[in-house]
Amino acid sequence: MDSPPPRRRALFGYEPPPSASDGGPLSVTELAQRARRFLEGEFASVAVKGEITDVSRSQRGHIYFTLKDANSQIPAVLWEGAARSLDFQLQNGLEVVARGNLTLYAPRGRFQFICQKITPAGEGLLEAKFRALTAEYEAKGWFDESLKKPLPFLPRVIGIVTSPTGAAIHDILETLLRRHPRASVLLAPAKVQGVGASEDIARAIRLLDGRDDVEVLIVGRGGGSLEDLWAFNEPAVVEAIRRARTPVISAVGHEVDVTLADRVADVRALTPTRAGEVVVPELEALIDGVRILRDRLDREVTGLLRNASLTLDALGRSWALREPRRMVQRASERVKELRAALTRSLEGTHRRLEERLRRLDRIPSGRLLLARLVRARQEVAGLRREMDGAMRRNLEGARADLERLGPLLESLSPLAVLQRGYSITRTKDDGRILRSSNEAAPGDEIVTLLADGEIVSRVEES
Amino acid sequence: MAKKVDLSFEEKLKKLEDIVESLENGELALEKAVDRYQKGVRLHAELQADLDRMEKRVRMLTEEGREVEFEGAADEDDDQ
Amino acid sequence: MAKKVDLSFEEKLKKLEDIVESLENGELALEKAVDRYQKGVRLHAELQADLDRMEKRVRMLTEEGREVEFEGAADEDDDQ
Amino acid sequence: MAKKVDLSFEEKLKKLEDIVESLENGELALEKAVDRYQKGVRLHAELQADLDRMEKRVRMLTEEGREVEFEGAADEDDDQ
Amino acid sequence: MAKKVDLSFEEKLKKLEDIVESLENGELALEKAVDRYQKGVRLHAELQADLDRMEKRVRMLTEEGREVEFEGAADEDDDQ
Amino acid sequence: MAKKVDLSFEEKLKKLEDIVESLENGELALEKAVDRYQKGVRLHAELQADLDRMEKRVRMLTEEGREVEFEGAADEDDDQ
Amino acid sequence: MAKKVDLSFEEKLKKLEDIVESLENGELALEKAVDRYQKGVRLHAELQADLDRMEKRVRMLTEEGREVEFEGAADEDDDQ
Repeated sequence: MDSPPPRRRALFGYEPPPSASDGGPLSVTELAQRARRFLEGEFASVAVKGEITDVSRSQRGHIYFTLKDANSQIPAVLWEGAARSLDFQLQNGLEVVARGNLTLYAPRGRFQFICQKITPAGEGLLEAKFRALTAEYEAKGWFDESLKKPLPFLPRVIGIVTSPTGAAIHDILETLLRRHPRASVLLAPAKVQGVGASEDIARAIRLLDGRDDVEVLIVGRGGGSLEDLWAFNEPAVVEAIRRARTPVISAVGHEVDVTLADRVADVRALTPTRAGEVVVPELEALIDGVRILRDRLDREVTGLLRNASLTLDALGRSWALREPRRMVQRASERVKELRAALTRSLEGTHRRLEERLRRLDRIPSGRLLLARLVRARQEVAGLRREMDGAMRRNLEGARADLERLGPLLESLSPLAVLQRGYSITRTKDDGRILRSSNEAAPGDEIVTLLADGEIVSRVEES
Repeated sequence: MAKKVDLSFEEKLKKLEDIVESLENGELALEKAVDRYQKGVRLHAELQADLDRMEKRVRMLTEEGREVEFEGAADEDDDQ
Repeated sequence: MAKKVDLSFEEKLKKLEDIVESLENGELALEKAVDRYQKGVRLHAELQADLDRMEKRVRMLTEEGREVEFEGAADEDDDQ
Repeated sequence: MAKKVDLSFEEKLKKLEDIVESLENGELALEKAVDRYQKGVRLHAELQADLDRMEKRVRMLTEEGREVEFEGAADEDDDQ
Repeated sequence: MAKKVDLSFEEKLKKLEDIVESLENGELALEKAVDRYQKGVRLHAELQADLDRMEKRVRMLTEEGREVEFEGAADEDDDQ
Repeated sequence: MAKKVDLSFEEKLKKLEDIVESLENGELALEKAVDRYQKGVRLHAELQADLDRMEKRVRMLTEEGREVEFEGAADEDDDQ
Repeated sequence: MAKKVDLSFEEKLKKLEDIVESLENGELALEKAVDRYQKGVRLHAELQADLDRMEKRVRMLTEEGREVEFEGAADEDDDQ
């Protein structure tokens, strides 16, 4: 806020306060009374210009507030009586000219400005009315953000309420159609200035709002003075905007101009040109966007299907599914091997046993045993031969002995002489050899040995 | 207000974007993805149709409530 | 063959993958392997059919969309 | 011959292998060996029958699988 | 001859081998040797008969096995 | 003559050998020698008879064995 | 005369030899010599008879054995 440099002198003065009596120290009360008297005497009736702040209303209806400028502030009060006759609302930030007197409120040691009369500073009736209306609609909550309707993304028909001949319609259309060459616009012409303008604007708003095809409204005009723009502060317009079902874009004046229409509208465009920008998306970008979305869509679904197809193909190509016989074949080969091994192994066992048995085939031939029998037989026969021989030799030895002794005996026979005619006579009873005739008596039997035998005789005489 | 039983262009666009995004996330089951795709195609067609259906018209309501071509902006069109 | 209608493509695919993996591991008993194989072949056929159906559907939808596009946005066609 | 219906192919195969091994060890008494051999021959016949049955089944399934494949992915056929 | 039904082939074979060995050692009394020989002959005959019987059995089993094989895997037959 | 049935072939042979030896020694009284001889002759006869008996038995068994052999292992016969 | 029946052949032979020796000495009285001689002749005759008897017996026994031999081992005879 570009307020002028503070005029301190005007507010406080630089005159030093009257000095206390030169005697002893004053009591606080004494000092306060003396200060009050001084203030009330010095500032019995002054006008002060400042900004209102810290407004509060007591139960009795007094209004307490603070007057301030950039550097200083003074507490002030407007008694209930004066407050009742106020034709505008005291609200914070309001620049006012207050007329009244200054006093000291001893219990607090604070001085206070007692307002007798207060008027808005430097503004006319319109400003005050604007403030009053602003306050009123604010109190009603019509400006609340929560009430703001969103703008349609792509309105079928854009309703415009403005003067068909003003700069605004030109600016709006230019921007709008540049962005969206196929936009559909319905202009409801209205007086935007002067007597009956607000009603005209309100009527046009209601007219467009009543149509099904209009999806957004632009209400506005070009810049101007407060008076020029005043129709947009009128309750008729504010209420028409507020009550419209269709979202409303306000585009009134220039950036610095704020009307109630701006505040109540769903979207405030700083200028009519801006309104042309916010009301529609760029058609080309839109088409591109839609096409890109479609492309992405196609690409994605194609990709998904291709991936699925590839996965499925890969699975289909896996040997597990493609050559299932392999799993059976492996088993089949194993079974065949086992079959061969089975036969082989048993044949092996059989052959081994057969060989073992064949080695034992000597048994049935009995050769061994027969040979042994032959040997035994030979042995037996040999023994027999030996035995026979030995026996024969025994007998032969005996015979040889006998045959040797026979002739020997014979040769030694004392009877050999008998061959030559000698004989030997012996007694028969005792065999005694008779050497003398008297050895035998008649009657004795005698045996005469001759060469070839014996003769037995009886002795006749001797 | 029941006039927009069919979704607005913006809603359809948003839906299409959601569909594309969900497809791009790659977390959808294939059948669901195809369903979505179908929905997407339909939405795309509608959006396309919506855009196609649009036609530049600048009109003005007369005091009698008639619609007349608004000449005031006709010349602006040529510049574009 | 249509017994598991409620299984999604992905679930079936997962099943098929599991089957193929188990078959390739070669650790299954032969009879079980043959059973699995049968299941696998059936699943593969089902999946193929599913995929074909979906592909056909997508193809039709793709055509559909493009036609609409041709109709309405003939000039856009060159960029594509 | 169908007495051990509940044995799996592998179990039978294992049995047959054990039989062959025990026969190859040559430590079995001949009579036992012949009994084993008989058992082995029976097992072998069973295994063969099992294999044939499974092979037939697999062949049928393979045909089935191929048909489905050809049907659905006729254009893929050239790569294969 | 069927007195020692409970002896296995191998046991009989062992016995026979012992007999042969003892006969070959020549340390047996002749009569004992003849007795042994008789025993040996009988054992040999039994063994031979056992072996023949078993061979016949194995041959039958083998035939049986082959038939099964021929039946089920007719195309495999060339490799055999 | 049947008094020493319990003597084995070998014992009898030994006796015979003893007899032969004692006869060859020539130390026996002749009559004793003759007695021994007689004994020897008897032993010889017995041994002879034993041998005959055993041989006959072996030969019979051999025939028997051959027959069994011919029956069961006819082809083995050539090696013998 | 039969008093010395219990004398063995050898004893008798000894006696005969003694007789011969005593006769050779020539110192014997005739009677004694004749007696001896006579005794010698008798002994000789006895011995002769004994020997004949024994020889006959042996011959008989030998024959006996041979016959047995011929009977039982007729074929073995050729090898001998």
